[in-house]
Amino acid sequence: MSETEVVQENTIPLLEIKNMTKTFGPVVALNDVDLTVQKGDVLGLIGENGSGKSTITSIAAGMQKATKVESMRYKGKDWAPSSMLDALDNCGEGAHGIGMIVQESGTIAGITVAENIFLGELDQFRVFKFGPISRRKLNKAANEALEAIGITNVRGNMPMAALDFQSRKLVEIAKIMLKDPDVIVVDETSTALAHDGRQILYNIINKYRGTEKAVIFISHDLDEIMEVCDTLTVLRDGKIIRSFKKDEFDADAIRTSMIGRELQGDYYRSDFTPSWQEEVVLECKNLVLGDSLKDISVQLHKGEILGVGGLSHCGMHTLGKVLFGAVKPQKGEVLVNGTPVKNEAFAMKKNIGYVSKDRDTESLALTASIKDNIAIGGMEKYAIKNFLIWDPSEKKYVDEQINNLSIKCSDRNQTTGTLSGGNKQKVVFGKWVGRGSEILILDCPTRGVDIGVKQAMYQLMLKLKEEGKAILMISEEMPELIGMSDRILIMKDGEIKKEFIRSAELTDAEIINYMI
Amino acid sequence: MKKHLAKIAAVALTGAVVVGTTLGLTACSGGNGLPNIGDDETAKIGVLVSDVNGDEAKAFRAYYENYLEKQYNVDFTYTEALENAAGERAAIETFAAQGYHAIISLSASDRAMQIETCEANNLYYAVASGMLDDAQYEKYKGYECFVGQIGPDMTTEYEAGKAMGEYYKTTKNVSKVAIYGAFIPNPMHVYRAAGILAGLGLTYGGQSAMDAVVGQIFGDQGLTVSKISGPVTVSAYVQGFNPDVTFGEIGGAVATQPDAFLSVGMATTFFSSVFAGANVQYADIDSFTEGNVAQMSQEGGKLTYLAGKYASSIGPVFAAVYNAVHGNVIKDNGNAISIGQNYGVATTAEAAAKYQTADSGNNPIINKSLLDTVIGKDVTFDTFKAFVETDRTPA
Amino acid sequence: MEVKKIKFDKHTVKKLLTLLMPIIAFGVLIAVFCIVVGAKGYKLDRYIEIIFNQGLVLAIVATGATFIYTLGSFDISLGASTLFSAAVGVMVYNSTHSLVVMILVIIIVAVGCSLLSSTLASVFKLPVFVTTVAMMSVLSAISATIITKNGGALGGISIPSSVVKPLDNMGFKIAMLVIFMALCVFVFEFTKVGRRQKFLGANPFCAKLTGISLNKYAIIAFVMAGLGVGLGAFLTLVYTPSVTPTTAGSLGMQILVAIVFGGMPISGGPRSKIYAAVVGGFSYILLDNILKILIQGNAGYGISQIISAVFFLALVYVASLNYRSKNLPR
Amino acid sequence: MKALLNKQKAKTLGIKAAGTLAIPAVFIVVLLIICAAGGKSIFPTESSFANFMSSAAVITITTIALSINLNSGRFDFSLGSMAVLSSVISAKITGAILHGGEGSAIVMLLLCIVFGAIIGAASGGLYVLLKIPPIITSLGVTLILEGITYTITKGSYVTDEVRNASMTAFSGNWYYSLLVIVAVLVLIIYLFDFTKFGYKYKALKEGQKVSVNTGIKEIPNAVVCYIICGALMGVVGFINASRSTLINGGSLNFGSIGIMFTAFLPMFIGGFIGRFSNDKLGYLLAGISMAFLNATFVVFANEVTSSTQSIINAVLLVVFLIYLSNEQICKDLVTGKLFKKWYLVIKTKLQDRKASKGV
Repeated sequence: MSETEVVQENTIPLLEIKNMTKTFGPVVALNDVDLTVQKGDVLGLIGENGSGKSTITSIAAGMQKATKVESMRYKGKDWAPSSMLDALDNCGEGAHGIGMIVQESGTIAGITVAENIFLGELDQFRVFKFGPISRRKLNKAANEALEAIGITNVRGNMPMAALDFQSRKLVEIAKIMLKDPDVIVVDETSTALAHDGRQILYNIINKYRGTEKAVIFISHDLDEIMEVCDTLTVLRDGKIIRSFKKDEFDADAIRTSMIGRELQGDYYRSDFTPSWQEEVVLECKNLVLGDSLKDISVQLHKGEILGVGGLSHCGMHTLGKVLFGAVKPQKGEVLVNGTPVKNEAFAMKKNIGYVSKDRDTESLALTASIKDNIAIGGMEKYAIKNFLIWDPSEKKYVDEQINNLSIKCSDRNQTTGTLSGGNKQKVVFGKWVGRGSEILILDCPTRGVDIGVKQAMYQLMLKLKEEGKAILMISEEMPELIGMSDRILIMKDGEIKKEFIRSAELTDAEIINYMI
Repeated sequence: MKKHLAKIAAVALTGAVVVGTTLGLTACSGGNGLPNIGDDETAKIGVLVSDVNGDEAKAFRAYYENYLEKQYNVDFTYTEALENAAGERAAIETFAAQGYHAIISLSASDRAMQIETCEANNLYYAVASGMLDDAQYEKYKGYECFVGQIGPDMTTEYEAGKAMGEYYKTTKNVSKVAIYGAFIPNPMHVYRAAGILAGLGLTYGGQSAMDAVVGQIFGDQGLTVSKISGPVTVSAYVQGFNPDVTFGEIGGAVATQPDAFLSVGMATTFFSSVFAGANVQYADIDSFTEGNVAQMSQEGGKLTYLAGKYASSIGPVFAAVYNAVHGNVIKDNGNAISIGQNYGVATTAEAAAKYQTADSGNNPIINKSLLDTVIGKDVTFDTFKAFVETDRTPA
Repeated sequence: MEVKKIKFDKHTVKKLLTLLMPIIAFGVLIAVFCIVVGAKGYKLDRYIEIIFNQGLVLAIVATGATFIYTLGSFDISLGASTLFSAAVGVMVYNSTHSLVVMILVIIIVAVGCSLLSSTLASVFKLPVFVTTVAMMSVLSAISATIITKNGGALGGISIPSSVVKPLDNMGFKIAMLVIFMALCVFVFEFTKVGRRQKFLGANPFCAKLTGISLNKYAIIAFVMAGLGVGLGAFLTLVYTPSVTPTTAGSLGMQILVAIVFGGMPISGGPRSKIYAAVVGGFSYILLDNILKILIQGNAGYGISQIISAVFFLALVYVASLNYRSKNLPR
Repeated sequence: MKALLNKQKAKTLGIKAAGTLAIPAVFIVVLLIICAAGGKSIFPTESSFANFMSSAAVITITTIALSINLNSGRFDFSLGSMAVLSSVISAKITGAILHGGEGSAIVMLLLCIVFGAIIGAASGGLYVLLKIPPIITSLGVTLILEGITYTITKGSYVTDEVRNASMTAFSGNWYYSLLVIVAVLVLIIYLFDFTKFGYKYKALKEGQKVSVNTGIKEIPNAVVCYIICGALMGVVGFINASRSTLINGGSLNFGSIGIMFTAFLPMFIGGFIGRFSNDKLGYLLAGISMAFLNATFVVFANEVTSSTQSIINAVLLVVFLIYLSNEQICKDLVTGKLFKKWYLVIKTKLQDRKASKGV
């Protein structure tokens, strides 16, 4: 901790946590952690999934309670917020508390923007004391709050559901900023934002830098966090491993302290030679679907890793679903080995596998066990006459996948919802790889997955490629597209703008030009 | 492992039940004949009821439990409201398992099954209301357990309706009536309605014979006003009880300004205040309860004709069963007894009040001293029949 | 397969309690029942037979319904379709005088009703529950009309009791229960169908993206429920060869109570248990009978119902201890 | 520019009004035509209009009560038993105090609301205490409330306490029912659309987890919902008692849940109308429509048996749901677009076949 204590000793740190522990049942999320946030600091928190970085900040921001803590002090006073609203509001002198922009959506789709912003503090809009609440006043205040951080295209009376993902995130930011918090926690927010949205966020962060306030910035993205933050703290397995100052920032060193060991072997592919076999296994012709797909034709070859990149709403996620037969295009067709794909079941029969971007709702049944989730995909493999299930052969099949992917779990009956992000994704892979999928459509396969698992995934993809399987990888992360793909298709507004062939010279900047 | 534990436990318990039941089956298959108890032993009688909260049902119950139980060495146990035939069978079998001697039935879902179940379980059986139809009676009259049926049969129901109709046609000289069919197609109510039409001298679908009219009402699931013709106009017909529509219908019926509203049942319970408000006299077939008597006597009450059972009318059926349990099974030429019991009728508040007061408290119409004349080892069918058929209208 | 020791820490005990609670309760109820019946000097063997008869139809229909509940939806029309198939069965017997035809027709009608609900719901994308509410009113209305029109003075329709008398014995009924249970357990635990249904209940979106068609499996679930209804309707006729408009009247709601009583989660999914209906159904009937013996008299009915409701809530509460969420459940 | 804006405003207002009134208007016009065709008046007497009004009140209020919890994913079987129990208790107390004298109706109405609210609070309290799915809690609560009612009434009809001039005056005059409807509607709209409670309710309904994380306390909100439901069902219990002049205290084994099923169709219709304006207004219009249907049933009582009535109700429910779930298809069907689509699909299929044959 000594690194961060360079600041003069007479200044009280903004936030000071001592010996905090948090457990979820048998899982230890935070183990006796200390954290100090100084005034003016933009502090980065980085660590693998389940390292505790979101947990500690969410406790400070009132989302949950610590299991045990020696002391938590904010501006020198004891700090135990009962809710997020409490953390924002109740700090003795006015509202200058801690605000957190959370990772998963913190807004409610069914109500208006204004209601979202002022949820929980509607008293100020009463027509008279104890009177009704004035919607006009409410909307006006919301518009002002949005304009204050530079958002002009979203209005208070809009239904939240009508906004895209980025705008919703921005509303959340406006909601937090309205309270003029002295500490803001930005938890994996930037991944949801496009260029203009990020700019709004960076503007706010820059305003805080060097003032009496502070920012805690949480991200997976090493490059971004190194650029934005002044200091950096690495967590692993619920413990603080090391803190870096700006001048100590070094990608390899940070990565090493994140996973606790040197990364053995390659991270991405080591070669830069594009390669695939002649045979086209999956192709689509002239797909049209609303604004998402405008005359899209793609060919995927045997033994190829085809990357599809773009901004979140460029249509690539829809493309993945259409290729799997889950969404019907208005025009055009999808062919697997020459036969049209009718629906998901047919696609599976033809050995196509699909890993959704939305893991928790589309790829896994969280309330079911690991066994249930893996077994459901591979019944053709072990069911007698593709109908009868014999318990021991099912278990054997599942255990094979668990071992092959080294899924960390107490046993195969563990509930999937209790696993970490990376292990959840391994379960998803187990489901699809285990059944012998020849064609894999992977939509953001490493989203929310920590580096260790990421590496394992990449190596697995490579192995599958070598076995002659075809992989279509949809991703929002440039490095992995460049690092893994034989070809990269860049989509924008439902169209393919550019195709790149694998090469050592390919850079982010070159690709991003076609995305925005 | 834990999952298996649950499965094993479930299988084990289910197995236990199955084995237990199979054992039970083998244990009870040997019959030991119908009961015959000594004088010092308590006669245990189970009473099957489908209605536990109607006025009539409660009056009957009070007579058995509050009066007869004190006078005789007998123990009555009522069932809960039996919903259907399955409930009736379970109830009879439960009484058997509890060592009861006889069943008196006031529940009519499936009489045939009731008799068969009693026969199989060695319980005496008697019907106190809603009798078997002719074919059923022919089939079961020779059953050993079947003591008999003593109460209003379907013809009685028809006659009760007919008497009501005649009263309004001849005595009250009505020219226009409305009819409330209560829970038609409930058979009892169908027969009463057919009777009312006959009493008013009306034909239904051009026919006037009881069976023909009844058959049509069942087919129509109610009365169709346009099929009625004859000297008296039926200006409206209402049935059922659904607050969302029935009160509208009754209101509409009252608006046709009938001289009287003739009901086959439940009229006081459902509509007394409507009739009072509209100033329409009405007739009902129910029982001589406080509420009904009040409607006949009090100011604003519009009930002008009431046919009904009095609580102690189920005395005789008790006597027959009590005798049977004590060894004197009264038979009519070797067959089960079948005696119809007519309704009591009151057209004045005084008459109704007599039925009610005479039948309440400690001195019911059929009291111990009357009943004693038909209880004993040597009571014959003829004595019994004469007793049941005696007119007991209160003086 | 490696053998794992069960550690009896707080967590495990809670889990075990959750899992075993319905079965423990069933065992306790059996014990209490035996004691009560014994203390009163009643015939236990006969009583057990009565309980079995009372619970049989409920257990069978509810076991079939478990397939629907596993998908996370429920069907409130099962009582009405039991009534309807039984009524049609009686009509058919009386015109054909063939037991076999009657049984076939009952099963076909029951499965048909079920299929109608499920296709209505799946083809037109209707909420299953509300569809079954509509089915319930239609089926009971039609049945009542059929029965009262043909029943005449008897108020009900019936087949000659001699037709089903030979089947009215414990051996046959137990066989029916065992066969149907075996079929359900087989489909539920040992086939792809059961696995897929549980998965659909757990997460329909994920199931869709795993190539599992909700419509197809909903239809299969409703067919299984229909089989249960058909068998239940037939056994209703075996028990009492007559049908009145009130036959199987409270069955619809009893199924819901029985399944929950037996430890089935109302949301379906992976924790669904095929034995829940049998355990819950018989527990419910046992409890009812115990209370009937202990509390007699007219006023007792209300009290008994309160007690059994409290028992029901307490049982579900204990069984849910392991699945407490921070937020209120919906 | 301003004129243009006003035009725009007028247009949206027009769409709103049309969407709001379309279904009830069409529904009622059809019913009126049916009545006219049968040569009958839908309100032949003054009392038939009073019946219509009280029927509308019962349906509307029940629908609102059902929707409050159902929209939040809380299924409640106990509505009917709440209505019965609150009215039984209130009738007994009113009868004991006033002996059917003047003011009985208003006293009983107030007591119904109070006891309904207390019962609702107990039910909601049980739910938040046990934290088991509300549908299961409501099963238990229904049985308990029925049991209590049965015990109080000994299973009989309660008649004497609700048969007096005061009650008859209430049910016989349509404006009393109207007054109750208006009061309930105003209060409910105020509570749900203009108070903090209402805003929080909506937020919890739409996003439970986020709302809770934001610091909204869902337990008091849920309990208040149950209290409101209870009070509303108390009102329903009162109106039912006044128009039927009796309360059936003998329902056991879920005999009381029937009233809930009658509220489904108006709830869906109301929800649909709510898209264009206020959903509570939608429930009212739907309630009025259903009351019109009942009035039509009354007019044709001799032609339409109660079995047919329940079948008609069920079919209407299914048909409306089919419309709701397949709105676009239905619209296309009406405008003929659907046939065009089919035609195109078939045409391209045929062409494809020809083409493939050609190869």
